[in-house]
Amino acid sequence: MTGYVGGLVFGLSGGMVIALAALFGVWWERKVAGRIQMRLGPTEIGPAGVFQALADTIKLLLKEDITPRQADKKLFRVAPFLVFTPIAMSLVVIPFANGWAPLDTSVGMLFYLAVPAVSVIGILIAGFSSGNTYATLGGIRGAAQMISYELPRTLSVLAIAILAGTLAPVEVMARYEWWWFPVSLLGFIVFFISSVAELNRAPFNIPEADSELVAGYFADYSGIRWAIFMMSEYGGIVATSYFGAAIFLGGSQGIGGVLGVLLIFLKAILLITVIIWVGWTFPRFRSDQLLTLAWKVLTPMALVQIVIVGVIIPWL
Amino acid sequence: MNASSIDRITSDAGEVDAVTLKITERTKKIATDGTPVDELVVNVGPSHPSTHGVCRVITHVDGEIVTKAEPVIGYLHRGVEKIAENRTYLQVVPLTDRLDYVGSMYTNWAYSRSVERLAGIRVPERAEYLRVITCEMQRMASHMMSLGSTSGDSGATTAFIYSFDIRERVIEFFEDLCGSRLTYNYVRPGGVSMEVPDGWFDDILAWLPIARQSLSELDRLFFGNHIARGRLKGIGVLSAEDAVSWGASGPVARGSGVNWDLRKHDTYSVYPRFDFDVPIGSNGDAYDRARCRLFEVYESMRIIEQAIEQIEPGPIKADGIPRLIAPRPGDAYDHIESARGSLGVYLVSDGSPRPYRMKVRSPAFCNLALLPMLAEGHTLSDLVIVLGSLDPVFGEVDR
Amino acid sequence: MKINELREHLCAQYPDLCPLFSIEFGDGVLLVECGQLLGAASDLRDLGFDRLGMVTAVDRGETFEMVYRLTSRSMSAGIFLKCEVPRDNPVIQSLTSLWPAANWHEREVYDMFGIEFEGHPDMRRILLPPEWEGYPLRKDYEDERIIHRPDYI
Amino acid sequence: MAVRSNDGSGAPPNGHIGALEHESDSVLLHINVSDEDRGGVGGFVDSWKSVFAGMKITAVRAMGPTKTVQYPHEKYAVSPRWRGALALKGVLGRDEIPIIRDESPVYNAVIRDLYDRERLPPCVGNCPANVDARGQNYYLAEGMTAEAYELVRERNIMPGVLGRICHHPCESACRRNYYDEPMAIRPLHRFAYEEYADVREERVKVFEQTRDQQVAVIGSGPSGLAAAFDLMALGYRVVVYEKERAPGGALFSGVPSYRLPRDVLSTEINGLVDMGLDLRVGIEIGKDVPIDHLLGEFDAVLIAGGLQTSRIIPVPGHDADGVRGALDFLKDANWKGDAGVKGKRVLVIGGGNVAVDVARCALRTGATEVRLACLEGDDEMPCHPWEIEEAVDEGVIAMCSMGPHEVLTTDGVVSGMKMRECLSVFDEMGRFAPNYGEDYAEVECETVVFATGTAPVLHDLVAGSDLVLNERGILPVDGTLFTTVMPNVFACGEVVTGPGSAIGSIATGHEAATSIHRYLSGASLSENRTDRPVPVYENYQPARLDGVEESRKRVKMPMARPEDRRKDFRQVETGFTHLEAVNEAARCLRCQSEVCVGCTFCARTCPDYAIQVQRVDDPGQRAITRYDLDLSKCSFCGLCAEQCPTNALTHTGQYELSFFHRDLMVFDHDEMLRDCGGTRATGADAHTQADAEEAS
Amino acid sequence: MALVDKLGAALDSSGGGIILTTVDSLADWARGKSLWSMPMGTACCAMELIAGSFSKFDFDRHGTFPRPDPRHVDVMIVAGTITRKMAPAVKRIYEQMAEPKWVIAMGNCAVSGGIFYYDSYSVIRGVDEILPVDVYIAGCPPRPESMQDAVFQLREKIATESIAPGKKREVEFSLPMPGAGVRGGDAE
Repeated sequence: MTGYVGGLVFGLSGGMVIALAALFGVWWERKVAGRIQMRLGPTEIGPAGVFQALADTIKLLLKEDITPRQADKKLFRVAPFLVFTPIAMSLVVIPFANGWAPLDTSVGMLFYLAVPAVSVIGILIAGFSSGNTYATLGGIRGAAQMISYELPRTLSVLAIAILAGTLAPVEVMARYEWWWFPVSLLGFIVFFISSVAELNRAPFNIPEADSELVAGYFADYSGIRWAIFMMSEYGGIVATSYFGAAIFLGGSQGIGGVLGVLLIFLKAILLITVIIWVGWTFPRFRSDQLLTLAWKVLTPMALVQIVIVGVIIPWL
Repeated sequence: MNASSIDRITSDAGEVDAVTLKITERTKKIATDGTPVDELVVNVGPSHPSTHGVCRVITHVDGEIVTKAEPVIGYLHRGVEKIAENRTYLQVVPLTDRLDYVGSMYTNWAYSRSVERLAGIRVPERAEYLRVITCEMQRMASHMMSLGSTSGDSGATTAFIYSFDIRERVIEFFEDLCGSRLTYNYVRPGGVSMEVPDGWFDDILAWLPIARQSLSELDRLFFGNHIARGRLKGIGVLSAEDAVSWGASGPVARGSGVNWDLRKHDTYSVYPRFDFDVPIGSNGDAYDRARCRLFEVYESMRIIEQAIEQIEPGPIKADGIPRLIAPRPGDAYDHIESARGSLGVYLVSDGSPRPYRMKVRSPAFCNLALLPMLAEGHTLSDLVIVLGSLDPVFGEVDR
Repeated sequence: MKINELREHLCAQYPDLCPLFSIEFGDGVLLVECGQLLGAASDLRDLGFDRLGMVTAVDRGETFEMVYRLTSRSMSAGIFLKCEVPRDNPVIQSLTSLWPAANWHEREVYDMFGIEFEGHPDMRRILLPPEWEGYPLRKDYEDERIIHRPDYI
Repeated sequence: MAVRSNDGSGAPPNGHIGALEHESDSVLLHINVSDEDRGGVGGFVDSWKSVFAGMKITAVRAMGPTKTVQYPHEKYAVSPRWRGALALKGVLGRDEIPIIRDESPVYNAVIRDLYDRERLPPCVGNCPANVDARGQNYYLAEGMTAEAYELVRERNIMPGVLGRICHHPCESACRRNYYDEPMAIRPLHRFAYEEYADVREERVKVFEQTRDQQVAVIGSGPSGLAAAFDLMALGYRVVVYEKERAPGGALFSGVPSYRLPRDVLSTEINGLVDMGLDLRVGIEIGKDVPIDHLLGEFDAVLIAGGLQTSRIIPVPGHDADGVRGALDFLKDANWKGDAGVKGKRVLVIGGGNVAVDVARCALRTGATEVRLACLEGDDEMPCHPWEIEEAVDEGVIAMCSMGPHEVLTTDGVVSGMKMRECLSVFDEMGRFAPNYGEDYAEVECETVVFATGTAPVLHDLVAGSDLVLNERGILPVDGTLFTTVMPNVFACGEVVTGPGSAIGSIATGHEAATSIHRYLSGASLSENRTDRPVPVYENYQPARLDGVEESRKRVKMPMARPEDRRKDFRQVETGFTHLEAVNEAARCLRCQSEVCVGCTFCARTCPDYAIQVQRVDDPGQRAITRYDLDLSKCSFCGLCAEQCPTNALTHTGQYELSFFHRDLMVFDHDEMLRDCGGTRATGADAHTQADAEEAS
Repeated sequence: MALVDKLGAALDSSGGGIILTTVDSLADWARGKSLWSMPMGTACCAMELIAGSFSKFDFDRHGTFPRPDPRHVDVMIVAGTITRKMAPAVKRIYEQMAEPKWVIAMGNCAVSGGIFYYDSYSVIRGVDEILPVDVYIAGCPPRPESMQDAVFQLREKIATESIAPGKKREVEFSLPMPGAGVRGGDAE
């Protein structure tokens, strides 16, 4: 029984964290994108429009929740949660502070890489159950994309795992040394790109593809269900950035307390900003370009990274 | 990846009358030889972010590959040609503004040239220079719109905004000149409507170097980008022969290597006095078309600089144009090189102060007819690129 | 190219077309019988008029005047090809076999004037919805949805 | 071959030149835009470079300034030409309209000022003498007939005369032209004169002589009398010398009495005499009195002698018996009532108004057949079209495009005329250079009258003074100051201008009076002297009249029937009744600047038909009852504001035009008059929010 | 019926006046400040609509940004001429939008047919023939600022709405007349 209560509490607090992260992420994205585009972004609500995303969320909560007539109704309703839950779950292994993660497991990295990948099922279901050609195409594209990028992403993390000799992110942070960064740079780039692709962020947003598929797999979702999709996207960004900051950038670098929390937070913000920056700079890939990149560029790069690490390790 | 593996998604390829954002019908269709037809019909438009207005493209896709793309136009058919028969010659000018709404000056000019030919009006030289200057600035604005939407279609919203930034400045100049941002009503039969404000030319000359700089920045940001090149190159290849026989004109034809620019080859107004080049592509793909537009913007800047240098004070309107122009009976056609190609206006007069018939030869209409041919065999993502590279403006296509 | 040179060129190549040629508002006009249209167009294309710029019609009461605008890149010139189609039997040959560009133009003329084109691959309305009745650019077109402009005297 | 770089660095791209050769022979320059071999971005390293280059560009822009205008707090200053919502500056009410009235020496300045500020009604502007026709119409419509007469008399010294013979440029400029038909300004002059007869006695006002200088005026034609009137009004003593037995100059001897009854002329001149004019008839300066005498007696002398003789074209036989000049012919007809053409066939050479007058006089004096031959085609004859129309109605046969070739004579007496076809009158430069064809025609006639030009006769007049004539017998006169080589001698009228209109002569008289006044009061002649503005009012295309209600049309001037009027010299037009005149006067739009007068130009020009204007024209009720702008249809094209003749309708800079209901978008009369002064967006109240953010 | 409508109806019927008012004001605040737009741009006005969300005018400052998907948006901005052929599509897209939804008719073509009102056989004379329009903007085309002004006006209208079906909030409110001055929005 306590397990259930604990799970519930944990789930709710995880949801709150994701919601907050999403609110912040949305606002930050709109401000950064605004500056890139020589405009201001939201200014009206709160200082520098910081509560704009809050108003958006409240509005979305109060909006009509449409289930299209042609949709497969049960699947349609459940799909957002199938996307959201794995992303939320992945947060548990993120080391938010030095030496602390909500779930400090020895296979944290594996957990992080494996669990969010499940959300591809949700995307596929969302696209497929909408009964809409755009959504269907978006779902198919999303599935293809996420499966392709799973491999380079996993391989890229492997380098750090080899260097650190552990799969627990908390441990990696503790053992991090500065020269890991140049050694694992190639892996970091692969990780970064394939994570952006996993998150369906621009320039890999071909499942959503505003200009082609209107909104892709969530084209038919409205109100709160769509908000959940957006929340999982921004939750994913936060998770990825934290994870990347912890693994490749050393996280809190062994500094405890508030300073450590702040350090990893700043690194994560940096990564979020870069994700947004990249997203608003480049055109979108076409699906064949996307797969070419995954298989012909990123996978070999990740393998080279493993070789590099494998060569270096005996010299340590 | 391939939708053909999912036999549930088959669709009726026939007439889809309900114009919708999405197709909801999914019926399994059996071809005549008994095999299931694994085609998905994606209905793009008439309201779609990448159709540049209201165009509907009924797209048959096999997986991601477009097997047939059929444009359905007429969603903005406003009957301008019929309305013009009920307006006086002067009253038609505001109507022409609203045809090519990305480049109102062109339709103004083409129409005015036809009226002038019909009524035998000689335009003063200063007015011709002002027409050239405004129309070349309009070409900049129009091409910036086209380049921007090409990048927007391929997902680079920021490049869109940078190009729109240049366009916005041009529009500010037009606002200072004639008091409107889009529908200028500036070029009139017999001349232009207003003298330029003080310091207008100086402001333009001061701005052009800045524009060159931001244009080259845009060039590096978008056309220099690896992804963008991949998106544009080899997409929608149009051969020179097809371009001619399909009546393509403007950057669409020039991108295919057809060296045909009315400003040079069937020259009009004061264009022979300027030194400028015609950018020509060689591959005929979306990339070459877009590059032609980019280079034409540079050429337009050169023309503007030369024109401002050469322009002299004088009248801006021909003398003795009556309030109601009533040309003698007959018909006349005149054309100019608009941003989209050769834009002509055919006017028939019966001697009354209202045109008996007005027909606008719209370059975008002819260019858009190429879409089924160009889009076939490419992916759905490329469809919007091809459509964007044809640069249709539906006010002009549908009239 | 000057219009007179064009006339000489035309007369030298195709003497039978020569008497049909006239000059109006500085443009060459070739007025042919509807039966000759395809032949004349084909001759003109061989002469160098390689682009079909525009196809349209004018309602002249008893007849429809078909107007084809051909342009030549090599000569930098344009020419009108005109013929009269009877109003009671508005059928004319299609030029799609010579220029694929004629496809949409002829569909538009069909849409607006109800002139049918023989040999056109896809004779449907193009601008108006398929269920539309009447041909709006005919002078006698009436539609109760039109509000006519007030007539200021 | 100029190839420019696409990256702005000035270095040429490695593009191929002329990828696809053009068929034409001409070598045309073009740039190849394909850059396959530009240094492969296809390569692995290059593609990464391109990625980082792009990121650098966006990063630099992100660090740079924003371009946003924060709308409600700071407003982008729209162009002063911005075409926002329309507004009216004023609407014509029933208030008194501004009467253009000032004493002569400053009158031009008044007109000039009004003209510069675009406040001059077109009728006033187009009149050479700037007669305030608008004021006349206003007074007449309001029932103040005497005031109307006196207002007109100030500039047009003989309203009764000019009300009959003027060629009325005012009417061709009238804005009613576009609406239906122009105002009948000239008949209303005449009406005012006729009504004034009742009150003439009691309203007569003698000009007091307030200055001791004296001015002599030679000639009592319209220009001389106009100058005399002005000078009297200024307080000078004026003596007018006339060589004929009756005053009036060309008005008497040159204008047939069917157009101008002699009693009208005498009444008007007597009116001037009553006001203090010293008129001495039968004295010919130069013969009876030498000009030196005048120069000694008077402080200034004004020569307003007019044109005395006709030119006869020296074709073979021009000296035969039966060849006459137009002026002699008219003089005979007017003085004697018989021109000696009874029972004869008459050929009139010339296409001007004088020629038509001669032809119509010849009919009335008993000619059996009258032909009028002129060089010009029938649509370009120099006479006024209504003149030739009336003449043709009466039976004159017009022969256009015919030039005189030879006078055929039998024993020294005219027996006919050989005419030659004329192809064109003017050459390409617009000079008179008739181009004759090869066709000849012979016309049988007994009398040939040349109405081909007139000339002054001044030799006797100037004899003994310092004045010299040029070789053509013309006195050199400054065209704007009307001065001669002698400082105290001035000239005006047709002596200066050559053949012209009566109202044009009157205008020169006013100008000459101004010069004389300045001279006599010791002021500079040219200082602060404004040129006479010549407003170019386009001739409005006449409106179609088929649907116009009868009440809106111009009141038709009743006319005698053609078959009756050719018989005698009674006047052709018979004049307005009181009711007709008041109705006609009320039709006047009362054009004023920056005040909507309801001319409906805007409604006619509007391509959207968004403007509805209604107006009441009834006497005493003249007002605009409706001015509706349907803002939901307006296309903001600016044509209406451009066309507005009074500049009352303008675009404001207002662009915040959101409404909750479509009915609110119809702006009525009051809404159109709203004050829009403050709504144009200006940058004045801008906050520097963007800058503040920049700093942060 | 959306959940929120049920909530509103329940609160209204159970007399939860104060709670309803509070929820209403929250809802109206959120809805007014977050008006995502469906850019139904068909003609010239679409250009100004595009310009409006770009650097110089930046609708995003007011929380208004365009999304092409009707399911995600709150206000449809009809910018441009609507023809008889286009009308069913516009109507359909409007129906695809989730409640609550509003319509702004931008430009005179969408308001009344504008320059195409007379003599055109194919133009719908005002989008209010097929959709309930909340705010009309005059202009041909209106400036992007007019568009922002319309959004402020729409906020005032939204402020009168209640989440309880068929109920209006009582707020101090009058129909604004054109040019009434600065409305809406706080600056950064």
